[in-house]
Amino acid sequence: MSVMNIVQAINNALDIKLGDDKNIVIYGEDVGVEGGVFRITEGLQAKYGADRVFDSPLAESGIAGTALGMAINGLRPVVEMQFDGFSYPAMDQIFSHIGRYRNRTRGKFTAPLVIRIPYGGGINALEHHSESPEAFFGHAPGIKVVIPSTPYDAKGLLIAAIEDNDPVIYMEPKRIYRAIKQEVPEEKFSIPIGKAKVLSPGEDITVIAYGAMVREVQKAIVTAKSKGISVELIDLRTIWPIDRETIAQSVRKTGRALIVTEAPQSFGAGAELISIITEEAFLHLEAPPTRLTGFDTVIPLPLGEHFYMITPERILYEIEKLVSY
Amino acid sequence: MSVMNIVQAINNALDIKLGDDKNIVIYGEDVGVEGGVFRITEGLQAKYGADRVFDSPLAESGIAGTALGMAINGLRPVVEMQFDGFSYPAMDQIFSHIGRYRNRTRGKFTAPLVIRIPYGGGINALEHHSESPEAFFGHAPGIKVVIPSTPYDAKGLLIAAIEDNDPVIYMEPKRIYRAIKQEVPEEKFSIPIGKAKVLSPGEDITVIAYGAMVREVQKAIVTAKSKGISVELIDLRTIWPIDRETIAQSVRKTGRALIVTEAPQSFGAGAELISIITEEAFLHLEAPPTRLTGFDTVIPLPLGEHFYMITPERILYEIEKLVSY
Amino acid sequence: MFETYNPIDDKLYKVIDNAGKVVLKGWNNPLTDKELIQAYRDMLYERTADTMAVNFQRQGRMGTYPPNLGQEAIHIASAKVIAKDDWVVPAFRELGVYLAAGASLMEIFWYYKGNENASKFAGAPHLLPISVPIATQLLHASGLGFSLKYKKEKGVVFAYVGDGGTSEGDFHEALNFAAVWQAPVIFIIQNNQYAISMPVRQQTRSINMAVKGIAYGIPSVKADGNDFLAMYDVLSYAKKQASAGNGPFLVEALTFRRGAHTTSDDPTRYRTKEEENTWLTGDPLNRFKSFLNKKGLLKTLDDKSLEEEYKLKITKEFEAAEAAPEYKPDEVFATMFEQMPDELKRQKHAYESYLAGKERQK
Amino acid sequence: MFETYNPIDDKLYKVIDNAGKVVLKGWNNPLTDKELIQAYRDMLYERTADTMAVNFQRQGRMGTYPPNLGQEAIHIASAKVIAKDDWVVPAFRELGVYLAAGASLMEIFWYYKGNENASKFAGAPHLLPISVPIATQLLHASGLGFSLKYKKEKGVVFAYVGDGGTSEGDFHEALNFAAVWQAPVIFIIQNNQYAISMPVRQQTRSINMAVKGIAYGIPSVKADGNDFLAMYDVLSYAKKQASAGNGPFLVEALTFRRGAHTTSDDPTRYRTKEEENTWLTGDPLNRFKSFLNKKGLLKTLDDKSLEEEYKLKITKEFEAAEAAPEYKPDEVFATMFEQMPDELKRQKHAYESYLAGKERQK
Ligand SMILES: Cc1ncc(C[n+]2csc(CCOP(=O)(O)OP(=O)(O)O)c2C)c(N)n1
Ligand SMILES: Cc1ncc(C[n+]2csc(CCOP(=O)(O)OP(=O)(O)O)c2C)c(N)n1
Ligand SMILES: [Mg+2]
Ligand SMILES: [Mg+2]
Repeated sequence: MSVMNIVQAINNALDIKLGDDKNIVIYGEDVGVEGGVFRITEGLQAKYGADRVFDSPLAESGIAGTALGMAINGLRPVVEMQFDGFSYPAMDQIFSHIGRYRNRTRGKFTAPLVIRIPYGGGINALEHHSESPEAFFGHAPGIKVVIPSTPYDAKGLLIAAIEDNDPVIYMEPKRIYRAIKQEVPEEKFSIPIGKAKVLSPGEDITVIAYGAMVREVQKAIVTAKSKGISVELIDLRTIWPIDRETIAQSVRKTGRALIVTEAPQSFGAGAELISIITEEAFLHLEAPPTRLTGFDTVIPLPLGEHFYMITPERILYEIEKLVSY
Repeated sequence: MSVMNIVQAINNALDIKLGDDKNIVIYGEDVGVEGGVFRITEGLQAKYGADRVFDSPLAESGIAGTALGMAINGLRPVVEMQFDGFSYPAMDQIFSHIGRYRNRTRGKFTAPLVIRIPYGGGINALEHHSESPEAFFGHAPGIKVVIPSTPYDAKGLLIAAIEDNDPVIYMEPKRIYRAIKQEVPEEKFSIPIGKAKVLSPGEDITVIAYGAMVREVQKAIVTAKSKGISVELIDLRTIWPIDRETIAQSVRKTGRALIVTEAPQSFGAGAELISIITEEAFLHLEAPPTRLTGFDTVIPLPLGEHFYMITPERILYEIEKLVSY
Repeated sequence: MFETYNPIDDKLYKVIDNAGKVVLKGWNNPLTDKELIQAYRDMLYERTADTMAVNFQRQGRMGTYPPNLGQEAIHIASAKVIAKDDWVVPAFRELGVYLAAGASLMEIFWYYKGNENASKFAGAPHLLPISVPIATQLLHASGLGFSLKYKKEKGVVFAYVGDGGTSEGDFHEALNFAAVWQAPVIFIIQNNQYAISMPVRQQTRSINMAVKGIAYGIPSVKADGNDFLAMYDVLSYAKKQASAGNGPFLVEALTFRRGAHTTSDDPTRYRTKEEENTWLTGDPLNRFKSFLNKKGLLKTLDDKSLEEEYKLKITKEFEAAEAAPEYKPDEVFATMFEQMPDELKRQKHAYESYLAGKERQK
Repeated sequence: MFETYNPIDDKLYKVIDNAGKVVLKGWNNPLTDKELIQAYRDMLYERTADTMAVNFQRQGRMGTYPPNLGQEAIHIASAKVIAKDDWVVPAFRELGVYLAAGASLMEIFWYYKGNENASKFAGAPHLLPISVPIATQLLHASGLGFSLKYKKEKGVVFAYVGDGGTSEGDFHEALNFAAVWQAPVIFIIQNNQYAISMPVRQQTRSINMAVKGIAYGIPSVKADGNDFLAMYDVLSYAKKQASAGNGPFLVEALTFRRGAHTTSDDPTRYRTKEEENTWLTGDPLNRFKSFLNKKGLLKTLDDKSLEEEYKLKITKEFEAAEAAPEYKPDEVFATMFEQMPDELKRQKHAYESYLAGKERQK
């Protein structure tokens, strides 16, 4: 065991897998000498050499598309999109090819690759550096999408993603990259993709969140508890495929659900989760499952960002509204 | 009045607007001499000249990005993505810029442009020619998304889209391009964006659809009626912003809702509509609002496509299940 | 010759003229008589199969199909240069190349009838499926090229794109990545003068397609794509270079799409018979045939009877495609993932319940 | 000179050497003494403002900021060539250009503090906002260029991109569209040797950046970006060409990013002091100052007191940015659309209700 933050946990997972498997290569903008703008890949080029950990030209469609080409011949690339907003140029390769190659060739060629994307707001960044594009990827067939919220999960999910024989988009809640420290086993372990986790059990309401929003919910829960409200918190962990069972069980018990995500509301994960809850727990619902999300607007520049980001106060407000519905 | 199919109605709308406004230019792959692979722009280059209606190089990001550049200086481009699957390379320009330019410059520069995209399956096409990407666009801030289901709406919505001072994605149900003929006024008229339409009133259940699925629902309704089920059919018409009011009123009345879309299920329009219904009509619900959608798979090649496409039989099956819930 | 070739001079590498006469000074024929005759036969086979495919489509027995007519020299020259270790990254108009890489005609027909199983290309481990989104496949080629170098595997990548495809961003990114990585990728631009209805002179203002390689430091040659011998020379050279670790190579193959863009297209809308006829005289089969005739190599070859033989064979392949197993509903789901996620199982199950119910109702 | 320039020869267009001596034979000084002095003052102003911006960021009074240090000659030469009718399409490292186009320093500071209102650039009707996604802005430039031609408006487009930006697909598509349309767009590649940590020799294997224009048939020149006089000449020529209807032009401006990529970056991680020092001798201000000195033009100019004057002015601008109106919650929604759709009204209303409730609770 050693205490790690999310950055360290990801770095550690990459380190372990690079050591494990010669077919793994890591590339992306500035991931080599620089170790990535967030230092996620720090030290890896020095340790494994510039033929396995290297900078790519500045071209995201290129990064994604070449990764598929490598994967077709047995490599297992783990590539980085430098920021969420710069994953959009890679969407055509992701949607049209990466998610489809196995199916298109009926299993002859596969795409065992991982695309890492630091995502989310709350870091006072320039435009395009605070996006939450998980719903886009969740809607595209053939792609798994995972988001950790703790160092432990960051490591376990990344190892699972790298070992998965299908493409995985691994989104990193950059806002809490260094905010949470936790004991994480030093050895290899993995967390199954597609399984949510009940972070804290409760009776009155289920709150579902992922990534950086988990921590905001946890803050809200403390106050809720002091007000006598017992909240069951589920960390979704996987955006697609969603763990219906864990959600269904919880909401069937609590009868109430709040979903907290920072992406724009319409066509977001909130909608998908409300639908799943409706499908799985309709007869148990005591209040409409509700979403607390970003607005259908551009996330504002730093001076206005706090108006957009979900706060523990807003979460609490919604929890109280729902519990008294 | 004259009888038109959807192709003719769109062509007619473009013709009227080109005549109206010198700032309108039309371009895209093969839209000039060829008149587009679906003949939507047929005759327009001959009538308005190659400086106003012209072929562009084969590059979709280029088409979208240059359209924004033109719009910034007062032109009103109406551009074409040749097929749904080829709109993905344009997503970065659409998501990162087109939907944001007004907000980014606080109204100094605007993006009054229209991107036309023939979409949807059921035409026995090669891969990438049968996609339904509306949810992607619906999730991106700053973009309106409309889909007509009849020649009349095709004309009225396109004129509204072109006259809108913000960017509109206008998706064309190519499967029914020539399948429906209807009396359409020859003069200019427009249909407000953001308004759904109750196509047929009913009491037992609300069915919401758009594009080519409307016709499939209509077929199902005939049988449903013969079985004594009264269906209220809503043509959504606008994917974002969704007309909550019309939907809410209907479902508050019927207590039951089925949403029919052909795109993959997860994170699709079905989820958004279920959420809206839950938000707006929870206490009136007599059954879980339900979605009948494409699978979370690639839409199959022609020989397997019929297993994927929604049929009137499947719609009827869901209607009956819901009504007897 | 190729060592000093500079695409900016806009010279066309060409071995024989339209009459089949060798016009390249100092040219040494690299192929045996047998190989030359086989190449001609292969071109004829491709053309016969292609023509029949168009007919099958017209009869409603196959879906939309992109004819190869007029581009056979590029394909068969590629075929002769591509070896077992090499990879092939198709666009969608390289019939002869797929066959050489080990695809069966049955699979090609099956694909255009509309079944993903066809793209397994059972006999062609290094053949990628057809790529519909233009130019996107070139990035796969660059990644493949990297992997060959990384794994120290023999073989180079042959990647195809059309003149229209050169306008896409992915074309640019792919050539740049391959160059930066010095990956063994041979990019072949089939410049057939059209992208659907768009003539190449409107697609770009570069003096030719080969100069585009300069932007990446990639050696490039413009060659006569209707001249089998020219194509064979340049592709052999490119392969030698790529194999030797000298990085990617770009070939512009100047040709003409004699047929429609696809069976859904009507070229009379956008080009004249006159223009089409100009290119007719340079038809790759006729030219090569004249060359072979001058060498006295075609004495024993009778096109007519060969075609008959081929037609029989091709018909068999088509019949095999028609007899191929029916599409099963579970195939929609089966190969999306190695292990089917619960969510897909759920959707599949719901659909199968529906189908079973329907079955019971009957 | 430029008429016969061929980027493939890889010659650097340069007027003065590092010591400020004119090294270009036959060069005719196109500017008056007054203009020359003003240019120097403008470079000094840009540098002073830029240095102060970095400090404001360090003090936590501004967000992440990309320093311009070392690239001022490109900006001020652009500034001198750009006229009222011209459009400016920024990347994000062209401070002097924005100011010349009519932006105020206050707005620039305000932007980097994080308020969209800044990007209105009230005094600069033809200045586009800063473009964060690399190279995407070039397509806007090509579209703008088209619009100028279409509307028969005077003016040309000045569009900026970095060396790293040349790898993006949008770079390729933008240059191709502009060329095909023969749109009046001047593409300026600020080749400052780095894209964050990536040295340009790893970004591409082309012999230089200017040859990339060949792929589109765009005339291109590689010029010394640290030489104000060279930049002035080439941009003037490019503008003349574009204005005359001769289509786009590409300028590679060879320079060096002397500072960090942004205030979040630490260049010592990926480059040596030695390398930095090599470029120090070619610093654009020093070089130009030496040139002016040789001409005896700087006698009356005292850098120190000028800087003091500028600092006062710049501080005022920064204070104005700090005093700018507070961000209001409704600004999050207000300019998303011309008319706010009901759905947004609903979301805004819900949020405002929440805020009002919170207010009441206090
Ligand atoms: C990304 C993308 N955009 C548009 C299309 C539609 N389309 C299919 S083929 C074609 C023209 C291709 O021209 P070219 O590259 O010259 O190849 P050719 O058809 O001449 O072999 C177009 C526009 C596509 N398949 N992919
Ligand atoms: C599409 C995109 N990808 C990645 C980034 C992150 N990023 C910001 S600046 C930069 C490097 C740009 O280098 P260059 O084009 O040479 O410009 P310079 O910073 O040197 O002025 C990168 C990778 C981005 N802004 N946009
Ligand atoms: Mg072509
Ligand atoms: Mg740079």
